[in-house]
Formats: sequence, structure tokens, C-alpha cells
Amino acid sequence: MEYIIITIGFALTIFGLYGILSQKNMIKIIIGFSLFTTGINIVMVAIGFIRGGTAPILDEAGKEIGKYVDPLPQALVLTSIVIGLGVTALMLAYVMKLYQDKKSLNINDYKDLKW
Amino acid sequence: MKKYILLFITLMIFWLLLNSSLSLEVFVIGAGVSILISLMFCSKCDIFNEISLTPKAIYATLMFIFVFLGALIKANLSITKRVLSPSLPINPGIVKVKTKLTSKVGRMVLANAITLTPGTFTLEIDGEDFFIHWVDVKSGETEENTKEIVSSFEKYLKLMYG
Amino acid sequence: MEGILEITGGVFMVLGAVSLLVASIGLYRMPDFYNRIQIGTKASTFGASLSIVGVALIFPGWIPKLLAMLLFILFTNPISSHIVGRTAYFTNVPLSKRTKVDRLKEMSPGHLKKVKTKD
Amino acid sequence: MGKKTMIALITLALAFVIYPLYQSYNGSETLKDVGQYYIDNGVEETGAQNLVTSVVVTYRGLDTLGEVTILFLAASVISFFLSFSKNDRIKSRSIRSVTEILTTSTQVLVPMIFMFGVYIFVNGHLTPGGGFQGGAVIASGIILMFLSNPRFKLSHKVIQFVESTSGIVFVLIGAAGALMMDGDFLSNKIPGFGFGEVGSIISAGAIPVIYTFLGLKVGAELSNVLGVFVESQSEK
Amino acid sequence: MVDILIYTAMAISSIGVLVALVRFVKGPEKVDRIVAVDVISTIGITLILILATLMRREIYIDVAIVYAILGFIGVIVVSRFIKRGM
Repeated sequence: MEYIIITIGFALTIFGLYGILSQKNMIKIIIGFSLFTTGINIVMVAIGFIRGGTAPILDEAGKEIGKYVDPLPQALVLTSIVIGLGVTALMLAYVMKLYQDKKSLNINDYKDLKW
Repeated sequence: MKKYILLFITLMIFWLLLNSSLSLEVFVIGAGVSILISLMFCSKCDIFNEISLTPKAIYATLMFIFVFLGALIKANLSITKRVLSPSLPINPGIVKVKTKLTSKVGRMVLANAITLTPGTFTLEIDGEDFFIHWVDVKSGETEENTKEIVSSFEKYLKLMYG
Repeated sequence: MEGILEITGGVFMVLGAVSLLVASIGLYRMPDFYNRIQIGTKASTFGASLSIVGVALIFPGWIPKLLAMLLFILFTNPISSHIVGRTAYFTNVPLSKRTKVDRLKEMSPGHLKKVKTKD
Repeated sequence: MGKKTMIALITLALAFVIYPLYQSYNGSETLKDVGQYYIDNGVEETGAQNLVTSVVVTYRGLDTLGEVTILFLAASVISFFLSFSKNDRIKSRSIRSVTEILTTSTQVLVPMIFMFGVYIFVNGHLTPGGGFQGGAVIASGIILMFLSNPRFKLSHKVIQFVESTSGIVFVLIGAAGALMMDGDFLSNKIPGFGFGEVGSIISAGAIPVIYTFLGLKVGAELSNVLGVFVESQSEK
Repeated sequence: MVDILIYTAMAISSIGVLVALVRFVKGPEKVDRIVAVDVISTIGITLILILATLMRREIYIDVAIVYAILGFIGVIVVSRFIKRGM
């Protein structure tokens, strides 16, 4: 079971990197970035998994099972998701500003920082 | 004033359902939050004024729920038959029906009920006309279709929301 | 040792899953968009509701939360599919060839002018 | 060498780098030391049933403060970038009128979504929820208001008031922990906050209070970002 | 016995996700994809419910409600994006 999850995580990471490198449309690059982040988050959560464990919430139903997954990676992933959201929103704002200037979403039209 | 109280009661019921507990702290926190939210939003929630709570309306509500559940089950049986039969027996079309309902809630509930019941799907609302996509069209006449699709729900909704 | 209620709940959940599968098959088989959304909305809403009823039969202590969820699903699913259907009609998604009547086309053009997609 | 081959090579290189990680992974049966410590002592030390919450708010509370600051910075930079001049305002954003069903149902749904967001962050120490999740749900309610009413405008004064007040209260509660108790910043054992029975809604000391203000702050920030995006769309 | 029934329900719903995914890939219109996503998110809610039943934990239902809210709003947002103003 945990192998499925970690495979999906790594596959999303690789697809995300491929999307960042191969796409020309800036919105699609942002989507690739977001896939990359999601893949890494999934891998982090999967590393904290324990066989037969349940969510680390110790209420009555949880105490019956008595085996919990690691809470630390989940807390880190919560932080990572929020920061990823901020970064994605910032990138979208930059893209909107760039589009207002040049009316183009193609990354090849922006050569101002190319040497 | 009525709309504030009704929104407060709705939110409170939702809160108690979510918490599934009736202890004092839950009740107090829920009441506080519900009052805040209903004060914030009730400049726009005019639809709660249309709900009437007379015994007749409550009876109509219960009857509506029964009719609706029956129609839901019938709808899904007919859908299963249609989808799984190899020849795909469909006969689609967009028809127009008229409704006499004037209240906003009633029209919304009617549209949702039409969407969830046999073979019909609300595509557009324009004044008193509902445009409905129907899997099994029999005729294009507005009156016949109104009788077939709308009238079974409408008589209860008329009592519920006026 | 299980009670009859739990077995009934399990059967309800299987029926709900079958209804969800019917939704997917209908989505796959139907000839045009409007028929697909009909099947998809009705069968998926019904399947989710049946599953919720099944869970409520297995664990009666969960009924309040499940009731909130059931009401939410029954309320929002038709709304979202109505909006998608409207979107489809006004972006000129074609109707199937088997369509008999289209009374919406006869509307006054001023009110129902189709949206031009600007690309 | 074409561009396509370069891309394929770089992707393959990443795959090769992470393949040993993937291969050496075998699902474990026991926890690592830190995780085991949290499981054993977390409930007694903080009073919160949800251990993720106790990690986020108490054990790693300072990191959360930094995280909220990053979110705040992102929101401010976005509103700085996309700020638009007040004199050229468009007449309306929409081409066609919004369907009647959406405007009607929004009046019921938005208060309920807000209530659900409040439920999520008030119960952050009992259920899989918390301030960030509740804030996101509240912001999704704001999206629904934007969608149903093309002329809807967020009141920036209210947003700024909610955001700054909850930020200040968050820091003040942390400072109160440092002053009154044994010198831990953002400790949750502050006299005056309820320590009920574990599992009831008033328990875990300052955690629900902190999470409530965190939820309000995150909700206000995300709504502000949404509002700025929508307003910059309606320019020209 | 009940567990077997629940596992059967899980398997059938998962097949449903796969069949809906075929429609998502095939299209042909954008709205077809949206409907496929709508159906998949409803099946996902049911799968979370089934998981909660198997693990016997009530708290997972909260996750399902959040998923229902986000699916509803996501569908509306995407259809508005297609129509450029509803």
C-alpha cells in the first residue's frame, strides 16, 4: 500500500519537472511547479507511514487501534503546503503583470534577463 | 427580523449536527458564532423571509420529501435500465415548461428537484420559463410537459413557500 | 457476529457503489454532453446518498455528521451541474443528432445571445 | 543536440538521483524517536488530542509564526504588484447575468461554509483541522460570493482590521506564555485559558484560541489575495 | 462479512473512477472534462467515507465534507473560466 503512494509521489515529481522544462506557456509552467510541490509533499507524508497505523489523533477510536503514523512529517507538510500556496499565488501575480505589459504568455518572448 | 432568526436557527442546527454533541460549551460557542455570522450576512439573505412555518407548510414539506425520494429512486432505476441496455434507448430534446412559483427558494428547490428526477435536467431559467433537457421527449407542447414534469412538485412547493 | 443492521448497511454501500459505476458508464456511453451530464449528476448523487445511508446503518453514532453531509451533497450537486450545463449551452457545445426539439433556440435573441469566446 | 533531448536527459537524471531513495524505502513498522516521543507525551504535555496540532502550535510554534509571516508577505507583495489606479474602473465584469439558482443558493451556502470553517478551526485540537485549513475554507466561501455577484467588492478595511488584530493577538498570546510561565514563547499553558477534560471543546489551553486567530488571519489574507486578483481582472 | 461487502464497494467505486477517467481523457469538449471531474470528486467523497468505515474513525468525515465543498466550488470556478463571466 505504501509503495503505491510513494510511487505516485515520485512520478508526480518527475512529471512536474518535465512540465516545467518542456512547456512554453507560463501558466503551464506554474502548473508543473505545483505538481512538483505536490509530489514532494506526498513523498514526505509517505515516509512517515507506519503499517497498520492510523491518523495521530488520540481519541477513543484511535486508542483502540493503538498504532499511529508519525505526526512530524504531517506538520511539516502543512507548513510546506501553505508556503507553496503563497509562492504559487506570487508567481501568478507576476505572470498577470507580465501579461499586462507584453500581452504574451510565451516564455520565449521575455528575453530581458537573457545574456 | 424574521430572516435573522431563521438564519440563526439554520446555522445553529448545522453546528450542532457537525459537533454531534449538546454540551454547554458547544452550545455557547455555536450561538456566539451564529449570531456574528447572521449579523454579518443578513443584509443580503432575503430568501429566509419567504419560508413559512405554519402546520400546513410543514405537512407539505414532509409530503414533498416523500414524493422527491420516490422520484429519485424511480429516476435511478430508469437510468440504470437506459445505460445498461445495448441499444441506448434515448430520445432527447430541450423542452419549455412554465411554473407559477414566484418565491426564489421555491424556484431553486424546484430546479434542483427537476435535475434529480427521471430524465430531466434544468438547463436555463428565464422568468417563469424553465428550459429542460429531457432524455425521453414525447411532445414539444409546453402545457403537456408542464403537467408531466413540474406539477407533482409544484403543488407542495406552492404551499411551502407561497 | 454482526447484526442485521450492519449487513443491510454493507448492502446499501455496495448498491451505492454500483450506482456510481452506472454514472461512470453512462458518462462513457452517452452520445452527447447533455445526456452525459444527466446520467452523471443523478446517478452519482444517488450513489453517494446510498453510501451515506449505508454508513449510517453501520455506525448509528455518526448520524448527525452524516446528515449534514447528505444535505450538503443533495443541495450542491444539482446546482453545480446546472451551471456546467448552462455553460455548455452558451459556449455552443453541439446537441446530439438524435435530439428531437430545441425550444431554447427559439428564445428572443436579445436575451439569450451566445457568448463569444475571445481567444 | 536538440532541446527535447536535453529535457529528456535532465528528467532522466532526476529519476536516477531519486531512484536509490525509492529503492531503499521499505515501509517501517516502528516510529522514529521524535515521533514516538510525541505519541507518548504529547497529550499529557499539551492537552490536545490531535498531535499534528500540538506539533504545529506548541512544539514548533515559532515556525508557524514565520509561516504566517511568509503568507502575509506574499499577500502584501501581490497587492502591491497588482494594485490598479482608481480612475479607470470597468463597468461590470460579466458578459451575461449570473444564473438565478446560484444567486439564490449563495445566500444559504456562504453562511454555512463560513460556519464550517469556524467549526474546523475551533475544533483544531480534536479533529483533522486547524487554522490553515479553516482559513482556506473561509476563503472558498469568499470565492463563491465573488462568483455569484459580479459587483461584489471586498471591504479592505474589514480585511485589514481582522488580519492585523488577529496577528497582534497571536503574538500577544505567545508573549504571555513567555512572561507568565517558565519562559517558553508560545507555550500553551497560560493561566486563564481553559484546561478542561481532554476531548472536550474547551481544553488544551491556548491552542484553540491561537488556532482561531490563526484561522481568521489566514482567511483574511487569502481573501485579500483573491480580491486583488479579481479586481485586477476588471481593470481597463 | 460486512468488511467483505465494504471492500466490494471500494473495488466497484474504484472501477468507476477509471471509467470516468477515460471520459476525462477523451473529452472532446472542455465541459465533458468538467463533468468527469465532478463525477470523480463525488466518487472520491464516497471513497473517503468507505475508508472511514473501514478504519472506524468518525473524524475522517470532516475531510469528506471539505472535499465536497472544494469540488463544488472548483467546478463553478472552472465553468466560469470557460464562459468568461457567467
